[in-house]
Amino acid sequence: MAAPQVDLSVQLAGLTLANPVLVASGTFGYGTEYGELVDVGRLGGLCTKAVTLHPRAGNPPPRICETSAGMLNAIGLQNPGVEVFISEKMPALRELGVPIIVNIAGESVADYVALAQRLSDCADIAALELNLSCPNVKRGGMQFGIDDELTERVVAAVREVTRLPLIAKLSPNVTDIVGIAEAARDGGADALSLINTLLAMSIDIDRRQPMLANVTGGLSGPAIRPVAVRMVWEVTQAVDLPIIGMGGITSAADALQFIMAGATAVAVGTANFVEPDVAGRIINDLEDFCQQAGVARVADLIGAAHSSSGTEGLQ
Amino acid sequence: MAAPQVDLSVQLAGLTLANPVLVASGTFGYGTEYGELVDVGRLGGLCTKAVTLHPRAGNPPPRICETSAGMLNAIGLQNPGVEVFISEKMPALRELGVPIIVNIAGESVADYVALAQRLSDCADIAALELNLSCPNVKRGGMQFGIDDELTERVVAAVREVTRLPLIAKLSPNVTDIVGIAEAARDGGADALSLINTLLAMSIDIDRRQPMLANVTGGLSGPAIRPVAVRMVWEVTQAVDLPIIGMGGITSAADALQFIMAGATAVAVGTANFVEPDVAGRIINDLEDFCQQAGVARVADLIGAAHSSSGTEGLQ
Amino acid sequence: MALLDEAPSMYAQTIQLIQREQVGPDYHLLKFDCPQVAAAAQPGQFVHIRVAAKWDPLLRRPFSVLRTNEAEGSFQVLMRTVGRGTQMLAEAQPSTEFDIMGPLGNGFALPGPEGEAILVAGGIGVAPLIFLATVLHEPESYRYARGLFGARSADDLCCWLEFSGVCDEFTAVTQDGSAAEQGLVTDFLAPQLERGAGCVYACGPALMLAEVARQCQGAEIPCYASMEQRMGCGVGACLGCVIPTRASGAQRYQRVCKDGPVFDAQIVDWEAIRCGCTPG
Amino acid sequence: MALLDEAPSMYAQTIQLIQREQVGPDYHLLKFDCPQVAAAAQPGQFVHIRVAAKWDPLLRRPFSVLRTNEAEGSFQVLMRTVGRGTQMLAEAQPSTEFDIMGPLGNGFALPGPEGEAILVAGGIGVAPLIFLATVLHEPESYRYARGLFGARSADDLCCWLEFSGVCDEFTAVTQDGSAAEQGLVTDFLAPQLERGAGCVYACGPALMLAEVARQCQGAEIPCYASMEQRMGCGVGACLGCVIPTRASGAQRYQRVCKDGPVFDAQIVDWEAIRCGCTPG
Ligand SMILES: Cc1cc2nc3c(=O)[nH]c(=O)nc-3n(C[C@H](O)[C@H](O)[C@H](O)COP(=O)(O)OP(=O)(O)OC[C@H]3O[C@@H](n4cnc5c(N)ncnc54)[C@H](O)[C@@H]3O)c2cc1C
Ligand SMILES: Cc1cc2nc3c(=O)[nH]c(=O)nc-3n(C[C@H](O)[C@H](O)[C@H](O)COP(=O)(O)OP(=O)(O)OC[C@H]3O[C@@H](n4cnc5c(N)ncnc54)[C@H](O)[C@@H]3O)c2cc1C
Ligand SMILES: Cc1cc2nc3c(=O)[nH]c(=O)nc-3n(C[C@H](O)[C@H](O)[C@H](O)COP(=O)(O)O)c2cc1C
Ligand SMILES: Cc1cc2nc3c(=O)[nH]c(=O)nc-3n(C[C@H](O)[C@H](O)[C@H](O)COP(=O)(O)O)c2cc1C
Ligand code: FES
Ligand code: FES
Repeated sequence: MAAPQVDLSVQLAGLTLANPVLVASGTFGYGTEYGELVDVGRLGGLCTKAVTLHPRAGNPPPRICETSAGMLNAIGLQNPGVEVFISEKMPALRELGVPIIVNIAGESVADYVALAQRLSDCADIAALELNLSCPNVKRGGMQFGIDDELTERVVAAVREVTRLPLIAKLSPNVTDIVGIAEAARDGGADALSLINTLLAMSIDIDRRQPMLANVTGGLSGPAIRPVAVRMVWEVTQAVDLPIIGMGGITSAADALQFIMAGATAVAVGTANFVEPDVAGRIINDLEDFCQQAGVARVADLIGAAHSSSGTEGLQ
Repeated sequence: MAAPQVDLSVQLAGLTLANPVLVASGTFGYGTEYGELVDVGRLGGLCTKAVTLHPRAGNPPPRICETSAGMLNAIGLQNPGVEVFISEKMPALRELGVPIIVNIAGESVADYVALAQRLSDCADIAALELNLSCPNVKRGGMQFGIDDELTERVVAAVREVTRLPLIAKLSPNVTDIVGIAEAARDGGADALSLINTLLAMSIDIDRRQPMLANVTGGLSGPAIRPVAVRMVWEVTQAVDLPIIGMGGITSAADALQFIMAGATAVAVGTANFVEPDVAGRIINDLEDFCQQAGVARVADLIGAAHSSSGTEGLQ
Repeated sequence: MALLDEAPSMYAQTIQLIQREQVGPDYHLLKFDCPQVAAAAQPGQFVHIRVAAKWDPLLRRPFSVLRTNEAEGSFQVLMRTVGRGTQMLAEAQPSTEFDIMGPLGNGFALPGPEGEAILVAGGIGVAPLIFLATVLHEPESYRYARGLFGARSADDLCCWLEFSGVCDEFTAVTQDGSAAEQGLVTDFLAPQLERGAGCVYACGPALMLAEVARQCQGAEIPCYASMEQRMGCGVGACLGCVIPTRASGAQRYQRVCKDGPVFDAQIVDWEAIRCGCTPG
Repeated sequence: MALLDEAPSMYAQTIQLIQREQVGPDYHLLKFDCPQVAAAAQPGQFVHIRVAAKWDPLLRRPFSVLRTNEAEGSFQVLMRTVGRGTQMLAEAQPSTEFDIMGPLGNGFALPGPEGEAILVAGGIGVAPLIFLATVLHEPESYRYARGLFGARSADDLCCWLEFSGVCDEFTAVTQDGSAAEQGLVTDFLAPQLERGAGCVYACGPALMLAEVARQCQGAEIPCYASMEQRMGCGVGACLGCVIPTRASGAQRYQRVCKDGPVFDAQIVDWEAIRCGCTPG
């Protein structure tokens, strides 16, 4: 008996992705760093490292350190700026043949608007991901993503100047993720990325100083997965926008948690550092899972865990 | 050469603790469950499972599940209520000969006040820990700890009715932990406990439903340590109250991260489940560390990582 | 010692795996060197094993004691490989050291002198019942024991020879008919109950236990069920492992690790359990 | 392939540890079976090893290639045990499989035909310099090589015989005087520089490298330093492993894994590095 064909494609913000597995911003460079170790063409999509209006040197080292089932980073948005990005990085990205989602970060609403305008002129960009949530820069970054008015304002301003699909990437470092997600929707976002890193730190007890020169950094990796799944779950219930779920994904089982919690697609971040072709493995295993479970379209699993209700307790 | 004596004692909210290592609320029952596996008398102190005004059945099972370097719990404050606590649990707790910190939880300000009043009449309670941060109950719990006005109000109301030292236990599920800490201080707290669990969830992909009957639960264990250290660090800089640091402590090295970040004492939680005598091991290793580092009093290490400033970056 | 919440003697120590034997596609017999548990463990009690020396996987894993050998100072568990922790144990080399806590839990109440015992095992639930049957088989604690053992397929009828060897009567059942009788083990219980019995002991999947309990209640024969739940501490401190019960009418949650794992089937709230509070 | 960010050939694969030899209290020589790295690796390049098959410890660990054996299809690393990952490797049994990526990084630029080479190693930094000296020792790429090797104590002068064996001249130094000359390796560099040299190669602690760079600048002799930094991806994607440089005047951060690990000492911002941006 030939295994039935599984339809892995998903629709997201007007895009059709061949499969729901992307690589997350900042963890896959500009698409070529892993060389031949990864068959990039198989990815559902690629989110670039954040691009800013002007070049940025980033934070001083040490910028990363390992923690239990996770890592901290405080890269500080090192990037060559949007002009160099367009002239030197986009040509290679274009050749990869997968949807390119450009992650943009600004210090002000005007920065985001200028970036969106500039990138709207550039061919072959599938969508913009507004990084409202970088915990590692002094100005801008997370400051937007923790305030619902600012979130709505920046998304709305960008919405006015571009026809590209807009994905708002939210910070988990908030009391009420649903409120922020609603603000992004009200501003006109077509989709949400959940979650960026958790603000965290580690101390080198021998040197009696923080492990990172930046003192704090963003926690990513398997450690944060349960927080991310919870946020996807909560937002799915309240906001009718497709979600790209991420945070600690290392396997198809992890990816399925996000999809069943309500994510339309997922992004693999930190795991790329450990296993460069992890996304390819996940795509294969997702297909196998669907085949074995008799699921014809992976899209049928989106939000699947919401249907059953919790057990009633005593009292 | 005889190793020099290390002074492990610390002062916290008017109490002198023989050493800075406590066991965290909800992870050590009422002090007797581990039987002879633990020499409870060596602990710096013991925080009881949360006590409520009336008995509570708690949440339906499954209540826990394992995650990467962590676990979720949604116990839902199962406890026999304050009267049974006083008549049946306090006698044994009293015998342990260590400071007993009673963790209290309410659904309203009036509940907290009534609990504090009742427990103030009971001998041999060293302090009250106000659980403003339980993520696993529908009413009360975290609702207090994510709102600074409510935090201040409940702490102030309890302050009026008791002379016991008051420790406010804060929720990490907030945008601005410093604001909440300031509110607790303004309400009259003598110390802060940081942190309770992170709101999180896991999905059973085979059953396509949440792993916990309660859907969401609190994430604890090594996974959350970097978030906890960061919060202790931030609060230390802004609020002049002693802090009991907790979240993922499994070793003296972990405990020292909290102490160097600014905590006066630490509490071991989830690790007790894996290694019942982990607190005893940490106390021994803390002493060794101090000896080897030539530190005469562990209290000298409180906040030690704040003195050195971060490296200056480019731009 | 009355203060210690009636803690029976339990030990936490680092012990050696001394023998590992594969006894089915997914099953291993593990033998550990541990005189304390060997001397103290009662049928139905369990050990809580830390599968990794480090903090990943984080939590301990509970396993019933299958048998003890006091002379040798060893005990065994029968383990089914289902996930990460059991996989690690299945691959452990003899002489590897593990941290264990045990024996934990209450164990089976031995039957009164009257009547025969019926032991109903489902799948891996056979482990504590083999221990119980072994004790009932000994001259000083002898009771006539009838064993019923059901499993999905022949592969899962693991250790059935060991089980039948210590029962006076024995019936095996597979769901797919790949060995012995075909059907559910509970299909074969009614005739046993009709013959009368002093007590029924059961261990297996929750739905099987619920059905055994229902039939026993109908037949008015006491029934003890050994329950499973995901565990944290294993000693009653975390309240993580509860099941719903209705002891003396009032509904409440009781701890599998401390108030169980063996429960009087009459007090278990089987309705609530059918709604899905068992580990997955 | 010009699109690939000038990626040199690198491989990711699962390979076997074929030999493990303890060569000092904290040091091990590890030999892996891997024809690709054996054929491709250049002195100064490194491999990025996943120490656990699971996700804990999470990140890979970088190690310089010590030597390759193309005929056998193997390569070696010299490893100092410092923390969790190296501890796990130090305990790994031959035939254990590891995921590796490599060879990574740029490697040392070979010296021009003029002048002798000075190789300055500090502690475990000797590893890539042994590889370099081995290549300089081969007839087809021969250069006269003077080796300087400093370490804390005799125990840390690990593999000094291997190093001296491939150098034409050799000086060893320990800080505590427990073997060879007493002092810092940099105390013995000045006379070497005075004799003139075509190029200096250095690997070791950051402060040692800073001092070597300072002296070489004074002597106007080119110097290449192999740098360390905590690494994420190992291939230039995460920007986690940077050090401060001032190439053509402008200050910026460059990646140790991709733009290095070998840097022209002139462009490294040693001032900033002295302030403490090296791994701890
Ligand atoms: C009192 C008791 C006695 C048991 N006796 C045996 C025995 O004799 N032989 C045997 O093979 N198994 C027994 N089990 C089940 C055994 O504990 C689980 O199969 C095992 O914990 C699975 O671990 P894992 O890492 O392979 O699975 P994973 O699914 O990776 O485990 C994840 C988490 O869920 C928990 N978990 C998963 N399945 C179960 C389960 N069925 N019951 C409780 N917790 C679970 C694990 O302990 C762990 O915390 C017993 C369980 C209990 C509660
Ligand atoms: C290019 C390069 C080449 C190296 N070559 C060798 C070699 O040939 N032999 C050798 O013994 N060591 C070498 N090192 C250092 C080696 O990578 C570390 O000692 C090792 O990663 C420590 O891992 P751990 O788990 O034992 O320590 P832990 O302290 O537990 O590691 C925690 C984290 O910090 C990182 N880390 C710790 N120390 C260092 C360090 N000195 N440099 C970079 N990252 C570090 C680890 O990779 C890990 O991510 C090299 C480092 C680099 C960057
Ligand atoms: C080294 C590193 C750099 C990152 N840079 C960015 C970035 O530039 N823009 C962004 O939106 N997110 C960035 N992130 C966040 C990731 O895209 C992702 O949201 C987060 O790491 C959680 O996923 P993970 O746990 O799978 O890594 C970065 C993460 C890491 C680890
Ligand atoms: C099973 C369990 C039950 C808990 N119950 C309580 C509680 O009743 N009151 C409370 O304030 N905190 C409770 N906590 C939170 C812990 O006291 C602690 O703040 C948290 O687990 C973080 O520490 P850890 O990572 O060391 O476990 C509980 C934690 C766990 C795991
Ligand atoms: S496992 Fe902790 S109470 Fe049972
Ligand atoms: S380790 Fe990722 S850029 Fe160097």
